[in-house]
Amino acid sequence: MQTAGDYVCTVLSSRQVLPGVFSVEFESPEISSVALPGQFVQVEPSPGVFPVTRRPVTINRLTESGFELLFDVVGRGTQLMARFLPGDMVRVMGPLGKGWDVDQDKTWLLIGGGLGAAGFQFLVDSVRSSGVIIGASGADRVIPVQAQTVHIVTEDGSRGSRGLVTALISEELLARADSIAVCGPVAMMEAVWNTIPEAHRSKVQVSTESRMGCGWGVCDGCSIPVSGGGYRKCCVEGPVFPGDTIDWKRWKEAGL
Amino acid sequence: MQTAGDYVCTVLSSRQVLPGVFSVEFESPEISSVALPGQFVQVEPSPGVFPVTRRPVTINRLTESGFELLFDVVGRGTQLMARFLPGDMVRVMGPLGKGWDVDQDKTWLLIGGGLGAAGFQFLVDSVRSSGVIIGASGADRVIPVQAQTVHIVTEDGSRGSRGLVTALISEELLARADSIAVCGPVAMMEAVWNTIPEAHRSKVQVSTESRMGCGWGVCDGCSIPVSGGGYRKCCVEGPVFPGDTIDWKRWKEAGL
Amino acid sequence: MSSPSLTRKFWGTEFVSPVMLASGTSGFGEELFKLGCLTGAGAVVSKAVTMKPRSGNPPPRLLETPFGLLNSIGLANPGARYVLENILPAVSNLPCPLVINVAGESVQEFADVVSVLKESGVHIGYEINVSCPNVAEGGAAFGVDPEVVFRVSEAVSQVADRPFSVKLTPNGGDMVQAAVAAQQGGASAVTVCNTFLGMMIDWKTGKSVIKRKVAGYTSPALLPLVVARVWQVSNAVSVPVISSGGVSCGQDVLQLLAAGAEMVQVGTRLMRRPCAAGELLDEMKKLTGEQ
Amino acid sequence: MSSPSLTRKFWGTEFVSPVMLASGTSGFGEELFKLGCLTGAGAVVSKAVTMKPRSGNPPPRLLETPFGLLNSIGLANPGARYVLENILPAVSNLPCPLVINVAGESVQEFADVVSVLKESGVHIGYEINVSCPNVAEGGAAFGVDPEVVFRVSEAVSQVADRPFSVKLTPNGGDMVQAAVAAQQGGASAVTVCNTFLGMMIDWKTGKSVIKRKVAGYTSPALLPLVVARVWQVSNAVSVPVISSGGVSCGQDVLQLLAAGAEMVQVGTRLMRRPCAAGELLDEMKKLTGEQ
Ligand SMILES: Cc1cc2nc3c(=O)[nH]c(=O)nc-3n(C[C@H](O)[C@H](O)[C@H](O)COP(=O)(O)OP(=O)(O)OC[C@H]3O[C@@H](n4cnc5c(N)ncnc54)[C@H](O)[C@@H]3O)c2cc1C
Ligand SMILES: Cc1cc2nc3c(=O)[nH]c(=O)nc-3n(C[C@H](O)[C@H](O)[C@H](O)COP(=O)(O)OP(=O)(O)OC[C@H]3O[C@@H](n4cnc5c(N)ncnc54)[C@H](O)[C@@H]3O)c2cc1C
Ligand SMILES: Cc1cc2nc3c(=O)[nH]c(=O)nc-3n(C[C@H](O)[C@H](O)[C@H](O)COP(=O)(O)O)c2cc1C
Ligand SMILES: Cc1cc2nc3c(=O)[nH]c(=O)nc-3n(C[C@H](O)[C@H](O)[C@H](O)COP(=O)(O)O)c2cc1C
Ligand code: FES
Ligand code: FES
Repeated sequence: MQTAGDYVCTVLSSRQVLPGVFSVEFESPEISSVALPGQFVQVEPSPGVFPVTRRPVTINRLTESGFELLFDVVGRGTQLMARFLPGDMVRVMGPLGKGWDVDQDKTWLLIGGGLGAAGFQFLVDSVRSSGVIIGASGADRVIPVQAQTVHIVTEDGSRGSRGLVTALISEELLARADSIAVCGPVAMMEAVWNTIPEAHRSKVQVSTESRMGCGWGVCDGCSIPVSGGGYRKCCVEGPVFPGDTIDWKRWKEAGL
Repeated sequence: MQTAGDYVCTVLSSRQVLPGVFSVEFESPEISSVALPGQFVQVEPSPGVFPVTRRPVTINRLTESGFELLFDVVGRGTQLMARFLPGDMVRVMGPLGKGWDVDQDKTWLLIGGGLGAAGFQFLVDSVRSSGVIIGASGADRVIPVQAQTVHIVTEDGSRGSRGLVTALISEELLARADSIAVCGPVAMMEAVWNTIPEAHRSKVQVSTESRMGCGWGVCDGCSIPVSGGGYRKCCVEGPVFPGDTIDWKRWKEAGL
Repeated sequence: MSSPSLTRKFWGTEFVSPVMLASGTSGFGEELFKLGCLTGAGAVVSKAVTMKPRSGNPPPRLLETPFGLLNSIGLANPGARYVLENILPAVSNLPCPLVINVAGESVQEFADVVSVLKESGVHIGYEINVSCPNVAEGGAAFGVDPEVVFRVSEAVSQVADRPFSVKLTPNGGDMVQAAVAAQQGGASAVTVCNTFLGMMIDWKTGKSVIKRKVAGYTSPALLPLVVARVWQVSNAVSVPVISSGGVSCGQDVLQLLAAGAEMVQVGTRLMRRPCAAGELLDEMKKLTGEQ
Repeated sequence: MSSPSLTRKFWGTEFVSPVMLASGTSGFGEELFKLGCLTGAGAVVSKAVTMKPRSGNPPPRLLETPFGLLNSIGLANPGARYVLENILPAVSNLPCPLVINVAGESVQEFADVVSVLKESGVHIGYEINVSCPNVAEGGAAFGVDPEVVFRVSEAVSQVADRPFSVKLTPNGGDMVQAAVAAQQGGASAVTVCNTFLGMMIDWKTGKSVIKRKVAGYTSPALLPLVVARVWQVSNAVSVPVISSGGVSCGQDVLQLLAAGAEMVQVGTRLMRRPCAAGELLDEMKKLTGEQ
């Protein structure tokens, strides 16, 4: 089932939602009509030939005639993307990858660290959720997610409770969820994994990140180390994997 | 005597004077206060690193607070330069090279072919001139020069007389001039040289063009073949040379 | 020179264009076929196939530089037998010919892979990747020593039932001599060339982000290096030269054809433009006026 | 790794910065001195000097490509004696040390040039350019054969009264072995490396615009190739490594220092920015926090 395509999409809006974090809306009925939560797109950050690869960004939510991305400015590519203006025509390939294994009958607990929560809105809009835990370094890094129950925790205590996401994970929350979505930096995801008791681990799905060449499965560049040895391709076998698929130790060693 | 410097100059105006030919005025008292007719500047066509060299352009005339360039859009560099807007800050090195050997007591005849006449205004404004001959393929390629006597000739006859510049060169015009300035494509300059009788050739100065690396004499890239063998550097020993310095045959073979 | 014709017969097969999709940048063609991106592709060259499955190098395997890409994939592939039994049958319906890129750690391994794969009728030929380290003989790349290139080429030609190209390395040795040796060993073409050795170091840590430290570097800015090598090699051998490296627009392809290439591969550009084959062909037709 | 100090003592001389201006891109330093562009320059490396005057290659000698520059200067220079008598006295007042780049067509010529130039006290050392063709022995570049590199290095060390670096070629052969050979022959440093062979063809005419066809290619996009070679060579020799190639910003210099270079040359960037030495130094200070 190949539903992805390479489209020239019109930018509908662009705004800074947090310092250095941008929301860009693209018009694309083609992509939004087939996209699933947790899938991503590959964006051409510039015309011309440099940089030589695209930039992978998760679909944060569907909009009336397309979809919205939420991204942090970290380097050259995202700097260029932060300058997209309404009316710009941008080449976007998508939707790509395997998103959250969604079953409408299940209740989800979402746990996001930093920009890992970019992409949660689409999942919240698509499933029943019992809670969303959002962690960030400070108030100015808390990704906005509209949901019934949102728990916010910041390292400096500037918004919500002070601490790390793991502090908010309780047996009660875990028990109420049939599925648990985790997304954030590797160290945060591993900490969450380690905090969750064995009994609940089979519910856990994690969304991974890896440096990508293509994004559509041809270059073998985006490997994620998996339990029992070997690798899976983040771009087509992921980015979402069952939590127990990941070899946390080798993945941390890998770096990004 | 090194008077050149590398300056960040403000663009004061930019306009298209003929189809594909642009006039750009820069503010630069530093350059205009020391520039001599026939000298050129090295312009950075873009920020960043590509293209890796600058673009050499002759100073067409001095203005109140700077100087004006007149250039044809032929490739990537000049395409970028055609997009300069008033207020842009552009790095310009100059004035560079040895211009026309000017003696205010002499009377000049100027012969320009195509864009070769870009640069004549500065000379006309600086010396006594008995006439300016401007040749072009057609009316839309005739470089504007303000002078007392301007003879225009076009290949298609769309402005002035029909034909080549050589047709306008007469013993009378040559005899009235103490110095003769020639600038244009190599083939045009050679034809002019061949048309001028031996007796007048010592008056002739020609302005040359060569692909440049630096423009300030360090890379040995801009060699012009000279009579008797060997080369001279267009950028520092030229671009203006006495006509008899040039080895026309080897120069034509060289191509640009 | 008159405009080069863009369709061609190569290795006895009709190609709709001289553009081949380079090894390692288009899998076995299946994904790009599904994306509708094989239009205009003369052929697909598969990722490298070795005898045994290889899981490849530890991540990160890719590192973008300001003007190019470093890759350290490590010949990740499921092994010749798996390719024969599971992958080739699945790509038998590609709209363009398939060439299989073959790698090995010993002269024998190249021949062994070809022996296994020749049971399939799906591919039209092989590309022998002699840029990999010759583990059996000290670890330098096979391709740097013309004598070893000759032996690899000869070993493959003894078992191959289809044409093959030897893909040379630009990292040391004399590429022209290596090309001549490949031809003498029986190669039906040479590919010029594999990636240039490159590296990027984080000055703050003093370390290479890529675990193997050095990697294969590609960039559109390398085109002049490839043009020079294609020109040198095509003046020295009589077999066709397939260029590989540096292509980012139709004019680049025309330049490589003018330099002596018979076929022109495009790789890294596919990371930005998976449908590059068709785009390049359109650009070329516009430039040459061919319909 | 702590921030590298930017001033240094090299060859017994104090350098205000690790940045050297590469051979062929700053003459003998005079023009840049007059332009006020030697601020921040650790040293100037002169254009190549040969025994006899050479008028150089037929024009065009330069050809810009979209992402780089091809040069085919052909070692144009007025010859060692003229340099000794007329140029060196004129540049005795440079604000930074001068290194003289030496080229030759035979092993003997390198030694001869050094013998002539050592009468001057102006320069602090030599850079021996073994990328030029060994005319006396068949025309391949001296640098591709470690044995020949050893002989050149030995011949120079027998006459040189000052330190010298051997500037290696990346075009064929094994650069690491060549570096080791240069050190064994007595070189006080190695320069990694000269330009990569490149070419550009006009597809409409099928011809190279540059008469010698192949030329030396430089581009900021080649940085990863130079980083890899500096890292390999600096791990194999004990003499200091001077890098040459690919620098366009301060971070590039820091990366090359982290890769093992003791000094870092900048060349092509000077065509855009004659005052690049000072600019690079400022950028580095900003990045490392050094005052
Ligand atoms: C499947 C997927 C989904 C993602 N979704 C989001 C999102 O919704 N919001 C968001 O802010 N970020 C997201 N990221 C991370 C985002 O792709 C990087 O921040 C971005 O590529 C950085 O590009 P740059 O040029 O600005 O940074 P640079 O650091 O200059 O990039 C250099 C190279 O490294 C790659 N790279 C750098 N960081 C990452 C990273 N974290 N993951 C993968 N490649 C990286 C770049 O793509 C580029 O090739 C996602 C990554 C993946 C793999
Ligand atoms: C001393 C001097 C003065 C000049 N004065 C003028 C002027 O007043 N008006 C004007 O229109 N043009 C002038 N030129 C020519 C002008 O420099 C070129 O048209 C320009 O460099 C083309 O750049 P491009 O990137 O647009 O073209 P491209 O063809 O894309 O350039 C490719 C490369 O070739 C070089 N190049 C191309 N054509 C020439 C040329 N004719 N001379 C030198 N280098 C060339 C470019 O600089 C660049 O490095 C002068 C040239 C010289 C040497
Ligand atoms: C991600 C990646 C993987 C590659 N894998 C292989 C491979 O398996 N075998 C091979 O011979 N070449 C491989 N190459 C080299 C390419 O086939 C090609 O020769 C090279 O990328 C130069 O072309 P380009 O400049 O168009 O990218 C790989 C290149 C890249 C970028
Ligand atoms: C125009 C030009 C002329 C050069 N002349 C010489 C030379 O005479 N001798 C030499 O050893 N290298 C010469 N080089 C090579 C440079 O010294 C330097 O090694 C190379 O340009 C790589 O550095 P870059 O990438 O910073 O330009 C020349 C390079 C250029 C661009
Ligand atoms: S990014 Fe190319 S296979 Fe995943
Ligand atoms: S352009 Fe460099 S010497 Fe003239």
